[in-house]
Amino acid sequence: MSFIKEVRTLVSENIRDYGMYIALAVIILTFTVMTNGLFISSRNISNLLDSAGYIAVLAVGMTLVIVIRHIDLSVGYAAGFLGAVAAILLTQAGVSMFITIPIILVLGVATGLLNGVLVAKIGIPSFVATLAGMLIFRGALLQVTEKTGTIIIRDDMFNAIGNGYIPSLMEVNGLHLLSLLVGMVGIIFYIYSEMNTRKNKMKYNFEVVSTGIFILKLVFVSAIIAYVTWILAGYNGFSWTVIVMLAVVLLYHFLTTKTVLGRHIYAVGSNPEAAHLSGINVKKITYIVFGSMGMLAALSGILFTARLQSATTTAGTLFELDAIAAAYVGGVSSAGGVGKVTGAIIGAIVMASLTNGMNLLGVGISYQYMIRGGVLAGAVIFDVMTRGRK
Amino acid sequence: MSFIKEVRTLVSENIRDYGMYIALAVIILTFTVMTNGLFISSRNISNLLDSAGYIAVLAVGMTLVIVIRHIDLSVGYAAGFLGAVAAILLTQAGVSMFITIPIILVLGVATGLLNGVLVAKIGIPSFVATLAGMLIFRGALLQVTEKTGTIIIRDDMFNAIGNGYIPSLMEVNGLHLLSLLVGMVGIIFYIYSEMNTRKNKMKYNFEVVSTGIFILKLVFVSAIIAYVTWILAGYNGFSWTVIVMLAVVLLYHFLTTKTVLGRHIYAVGSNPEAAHLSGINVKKITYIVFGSMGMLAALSGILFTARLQSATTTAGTLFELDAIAAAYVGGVSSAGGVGKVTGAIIGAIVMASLTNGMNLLGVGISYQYMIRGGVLAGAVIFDVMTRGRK
Amino acid sequence: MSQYILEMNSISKEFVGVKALSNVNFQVEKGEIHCLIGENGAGKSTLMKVLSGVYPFGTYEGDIVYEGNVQQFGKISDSVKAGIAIIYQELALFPDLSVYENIFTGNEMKRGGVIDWNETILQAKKLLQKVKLDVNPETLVKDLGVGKRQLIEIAKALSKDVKLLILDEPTAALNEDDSENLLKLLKELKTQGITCIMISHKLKEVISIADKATVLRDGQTICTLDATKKEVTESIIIKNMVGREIEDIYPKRPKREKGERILELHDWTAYDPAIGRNVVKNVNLHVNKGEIVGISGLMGSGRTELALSIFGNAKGYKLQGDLMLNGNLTNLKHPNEAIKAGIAYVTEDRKGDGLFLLQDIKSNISAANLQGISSKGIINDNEEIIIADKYKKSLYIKASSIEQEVGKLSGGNQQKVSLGKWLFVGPKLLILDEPTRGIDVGAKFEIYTVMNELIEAGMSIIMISSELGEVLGMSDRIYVMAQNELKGELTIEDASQETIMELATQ
Amino acid sequence: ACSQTTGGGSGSVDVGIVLPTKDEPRWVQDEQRFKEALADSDYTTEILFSQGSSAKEKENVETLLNKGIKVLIICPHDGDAAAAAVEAAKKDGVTVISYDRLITNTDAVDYYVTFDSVAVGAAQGQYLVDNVSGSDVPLYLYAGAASDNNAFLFFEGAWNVLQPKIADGTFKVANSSEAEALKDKAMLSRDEMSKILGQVTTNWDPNEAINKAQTHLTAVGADLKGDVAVLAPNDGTARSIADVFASDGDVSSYIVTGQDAEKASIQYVIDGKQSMTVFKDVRTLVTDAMGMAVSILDGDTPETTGSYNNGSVDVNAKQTDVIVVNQENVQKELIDSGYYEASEFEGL
Ligand SMILES: Nc1ncnc2c1ncn2[C@@H]1O[C@H](COP(=O)(O)OP(=O)(O)OP(=O)(O)O)[C@@H](O)[C@H]1O
Ligand SMILES: Nc1ncnc2c1ncn2[C@@H]1O[C@H](COP(=O)(O)OP(=O)(O)OP(=O)(O)O)[C@@H](O)[C@H]1O
Ligand SMILES: [Mg+2]
Ligand SMILES: [Mg+2]
Repeated sequence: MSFIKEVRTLVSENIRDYGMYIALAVIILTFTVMTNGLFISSRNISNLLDSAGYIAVLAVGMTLVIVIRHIDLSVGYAAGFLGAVAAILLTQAGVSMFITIPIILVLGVATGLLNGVLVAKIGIPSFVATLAGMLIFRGALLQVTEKTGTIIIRDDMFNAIGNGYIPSLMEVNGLHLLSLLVGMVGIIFYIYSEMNTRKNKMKYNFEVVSTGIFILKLVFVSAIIAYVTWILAGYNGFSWTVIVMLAVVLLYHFLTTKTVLGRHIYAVGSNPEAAHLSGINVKKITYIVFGSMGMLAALSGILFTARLQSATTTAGTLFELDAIAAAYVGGVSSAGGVGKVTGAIIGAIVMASLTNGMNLLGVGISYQYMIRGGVLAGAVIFDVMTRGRK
Repeated sequence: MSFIKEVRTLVSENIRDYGMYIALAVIILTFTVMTNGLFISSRNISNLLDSAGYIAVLAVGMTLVIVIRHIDLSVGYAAGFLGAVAAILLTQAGVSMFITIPIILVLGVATGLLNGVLVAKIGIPSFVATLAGMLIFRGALLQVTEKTGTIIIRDDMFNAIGNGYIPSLMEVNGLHLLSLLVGMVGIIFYIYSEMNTRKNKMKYNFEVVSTGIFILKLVFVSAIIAYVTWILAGYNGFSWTVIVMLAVVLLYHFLTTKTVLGRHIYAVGSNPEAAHLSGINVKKITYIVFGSMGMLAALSGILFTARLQSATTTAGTLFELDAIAAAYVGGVSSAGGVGKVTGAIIGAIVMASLTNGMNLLGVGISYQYMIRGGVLAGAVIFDVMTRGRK
Repeated sequence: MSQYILEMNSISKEFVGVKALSNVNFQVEKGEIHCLIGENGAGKSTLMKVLSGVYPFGTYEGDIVYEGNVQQFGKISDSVKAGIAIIYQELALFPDLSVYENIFTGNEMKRGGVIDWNETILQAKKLLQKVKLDVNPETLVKDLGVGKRQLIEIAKALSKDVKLLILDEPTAALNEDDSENLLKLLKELKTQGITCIMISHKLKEVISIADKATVLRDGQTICTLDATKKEVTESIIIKNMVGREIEDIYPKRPKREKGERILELHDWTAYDPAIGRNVVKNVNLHVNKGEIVGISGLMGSGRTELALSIFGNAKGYKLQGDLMLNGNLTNLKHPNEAIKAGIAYVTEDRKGDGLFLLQDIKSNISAANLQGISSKGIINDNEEIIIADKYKKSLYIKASSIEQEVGKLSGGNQQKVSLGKWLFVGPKLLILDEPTRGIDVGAKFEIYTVMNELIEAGMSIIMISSELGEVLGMSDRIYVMAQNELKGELTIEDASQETIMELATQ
Repeated sequence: ACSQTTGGGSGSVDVGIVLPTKDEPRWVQDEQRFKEALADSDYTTEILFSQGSSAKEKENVETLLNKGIKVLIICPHDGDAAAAAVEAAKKDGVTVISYDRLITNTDAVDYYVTFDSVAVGAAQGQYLVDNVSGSDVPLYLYAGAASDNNAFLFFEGAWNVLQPKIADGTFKVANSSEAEALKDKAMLSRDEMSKILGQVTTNWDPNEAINKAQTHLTAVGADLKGDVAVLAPNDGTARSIADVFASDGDVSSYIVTGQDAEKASIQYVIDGKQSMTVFKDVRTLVTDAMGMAVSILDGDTPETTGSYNNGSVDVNAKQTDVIVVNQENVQKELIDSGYYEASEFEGL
């Protein structure tokens, strides 16, 4: 009785945070029913996550940019351009991928910092500064691919980032062992860290949820991880793209929730004046956020290039709008200071699920655009409504 | 002596306002020299202005949207979609162009108002609301052109809006008489209105510039009008596109500088709180500005469709970014409250001149993108610097 | 017919959690100048906003009877049409527009929607002459100082066909001459039959100009004083305004030995490039360990700027003069350097630049000293909770939990969160800017108690305050500022309302 | 920066060339070949790109007209929408050569040199028909952008050949319910085609092609795998689709078409990852187009081999046959003919 009441309070208090998970669940359920379960098949889920990867990574960076009340329109072509540079390094210059990737990431940071300087130091509105950047990167992409057209990459290791899966080690009943292990480690890590947090809280004599609820939560989340792992293990196991995506989310989740830097970012977004008077270097934070965006654009470019096993002349077209849409669906607010990186990933997966599900159903392309527009508007309307602001 | 001093003071006081005109003059001069005068030939100038038309019209509306601190990303595909609807009405439904055009303009206002409601009433950030609109219009455009693909328009009168010229009446030394007359009327109107303003000011005992300066200004501006007229009259005379563009600028210039509505728009942009406290209905102004943007998007769609004599499936792609770039080059500020419609037109002409001049010079497309990006960034940096803000 | 142009009967107005007005009655006679006085947060501005339709009919209780009719203003333009013009405390001007446009925005000189600019400029000039402001009407408002902006607001009000003019602290930012001009202007308007309600904290002004004065306290009408009955005097006003014995509000603390000097300013001048003039001029002051130094003065006298210039030059002024911390010449270039040097600054505008309103109490408290709860850049959430809980208890913050959003707290509790944030930095010198503005009596008392505890613990405090009672009740020493300069220093023994006001209005 | 002009930035130009976009490698090839063909010509030319915009295309034509061209060689982005541009040229007395893609519904086109887009599609379809055996072979259809008229032309050509074989049960359409529903219809209306394209469009985007291919392979049962045939519209999407099909364990073999003979795809053909590509020997087309231009400039009448009706007039045309390149003839057609260098590929 009091248990049910506790659940109810918890849910009603956090409805807004869960809104997007619920939306995702609804979308998954709808498509699963409409496709007779095909949507939720191992293979489809695996493909879906892979196809969301390069946008999800951008959406994480974009969320932070929007949190500090800016926007970055240049990331699409920046990703395309940096991907092409990676391809050139790998093929024409014959640089190893272990050197290429760091170089590209550093280049990404540099381009991001340039945006940061234009915005924070010179004071150009980020919209225009990055619009100019978008044109420049587009020209640069055409420039570097002009001689060769599409650049094919034959480095299997590099291509695996976008197409490959972690080794299987051994198959157990058609399930990939290493992936199962990864999932298990994830669950153990999750349970351990939750228990640890709880133990610590109790040590401090803080209020914690009742044991029943706690176990319920552990079981629920573990079951989801286990289910996703099981699904993925049933196809080819975890893809490298999913691993990269998970790594980025975990890293950025940690950065934004546990570190001083993360707090400073949200403080700047929430109230730049107050942040300044609290001794936070607002310009520095702006540089860091744009720099991180640049790095993630580079990573997105790498993922995309590897996925196509080649650098194309139009790589990156409109990625920025997809990333922005994902970030907004994920609950970021342009009023600043609100938005989670986990939301960005969910937003990217929601948008990818829509595309994927509609493709499975054979929905015509014109309706696909309209439905995606509608979902984007709907998500933000829901967000604004539940936030209870005008 | 005091005359020269007066000129000098006037120039130094208004450097920011003239910056964009100077930039345009520099661009024109550079290209003229580099192309051995080809750039400034009658025909090229006529083509250049025609090619700027459909963006210039959007830029005017976008300037006002940015003035009230919003943005509209949906206008590109809205223009494309409405142009396609116009084509369908003209061809498949056989509606006369004199009925079609008003219908399309009204539809444009309706779509704009929808954006306005989402932004002002529901409170969605304009960036997302119109991003969703962009997706929806893109789908709608594909939808309506699905059956036919590109829709060819055979209505010569309609096509003349984008390709035709005002009748010549008679050629005088190879110059088109009616166009010369239009130019002359323009000059007379200009001189009359300036004299009138001056007379009025003197009647009110206001300070006016000295007679010398006044005459200098009259002569200078008249000469420019005369020169442009002469140039255009030497080819085919004024095109309908130029006439439409002039009409839009004159109308919006009048609206923004002379009417209550115009001042209220700037007041809302400058300080929405204060506007509210001054009894201005901020929501209503937002609706009006978005509604006008929608109408201009429709007009842009009409111009574009008439120019191509057909509605294509990709019409409108990226118009919004061109319009935004033109508005910013034209000196609008996203901090709100600052920006002139004349600036927007000049911005659109600057961007069109760049493309045209670089085409004449045979500059490669990749460099063209980069140079346009650079000019956009440069224009805004100049603006920010001269405004002396951080 | 009644002689009242305005009667406000039993007006009540509630904000979420705050009862700003309860059963206020307020009558104004035709053609008089009626002053509305009371402490910060007494509800003066709110009452006027109810009158002008900012808070439209239906959002308040009670009746507004204006010119004999019950009025139900649904929006601001309704009250304007009725001839009521109001000049708000936070100026409502358009910085990017010219003076003449500002004057006539919302009330354009027009013919069929088209503006007659010549007529506009002409009228603007006349109005500017009327308010004795000598500026070119084509100047942009952002290029003008606050004083001139105030006069433009008045010109704007006069541009309407005004019968009842309301001014909310119009002279707060004006210097002596400008204030006097303004008061003369009001008297002139009175002769033209314009009724005037003026809110002011400057008692001298009130005494010199008011025909009547109504005192508000804690959202209630206390009394209406009549000048013809010689009731409008300083002592009567203060008695009614404060309404309680000072000993009750200001907790005593034991006298302490004078400690060493921890802060000294010599010929300290700050030039603000954004507005193009000195905002602090030639200030010499010092603060000893373990004392509360009060800085008093009228609004706009430059006290906030002085604090900001000390606090790591937060607004980027051009500084001259020396700042010594513990006897060492120091140069602080950013608030974080000031924080490291042991200075903390609690801003006067807690919502605008003090707090992160969308974040919870604990993140706000830890915001300025995350280092204190983290190792190697990683935050220890549990420590944060401990700290936040500690300040919640020691500062008597009333909230359901430390996870409550700060934006949803009442003003007093917000102020305590703001204070907690800075106490957690562990400063040696705490600058409090208007620490009790808009805070109820109980909360005030709690804040004063905390201040005393801090002094006991060896901290020093600079308290900037416009409330004389607070300055007198809490300070060990008092500096008085006016027109961006220090006009004098008073020991607590020499200080009285009169001596302070004398210096402040110099 | 004036890399595309052989006549100097400002001097007058004799032949203007407008190509659709630099974003697709195909047109970069054309640019390259034009430059080579012009190296020893007396006439000056200039090449401009329209970047997928009919409006920019029109601006380009106007610019070239300003520069006094006498012959315009134009490959329209959109054959219908280009009418306005060439009509302007016609008014100036410029001879218009429609290059590769026909400009439709206008009388302002003088000549047409072409590989014939419909024929390209037909060659793709024919290759599939020739290389399958048995019946009920799963057929995966893909197409270009639903917003691109050329995508419809390619698809139309392929459908003309494939449809009878679908109807008679040789093929079974695996990934489009709309195509399945229309399988007995030989001539599709634009509307019907767009229903199919809406489902199988790649938007000319290799990434979209991957998404679609993966989805389709997920959606079908094992009965629609095994030995399959894939109609891929061009090389960029063909490679992506081939990669996806190659990675599916249930697909024992696949035949996939292509178009444009991009270097990257030639490598795929050599490696056996892509079955064929339709090689359009751009050199022939360029030579034909330039030959026509030169004879016009010289005052002669160019040779033509037939005519195409563009909906308004019959346009004299010279058609160049497309060459189907697969693993067997790749050496002969592309390397021996000197189109590409052998050193550009591995494993020949
Ligand atoms: N918009 C609002 N939301 C919530 N509370 C408000 C709001 N506006 C005012 N208050 C509260 O109402 C009370 C009265 O405020 P008001 O501004 O009327 O005071 P005042 O007498 O004008 O003070 P001051 O002298 O500082 O201007 C204060 O407690 C204030 O915090
Ligand atoms: N934005 C501005 N533009 C022009 N002058 C300004 C501006 N802000 C403040 N000032 C001027 O700076 C001086 C100091 O103002 P400030 O409000 O800091 O004083 P204060 O003593 O802290 O008053 P308060 O009681 O409001 O805290 C005043 O003379 C004011 O007119
Ligand atoms: Mg007030
Ligand atoms: Mg202050």
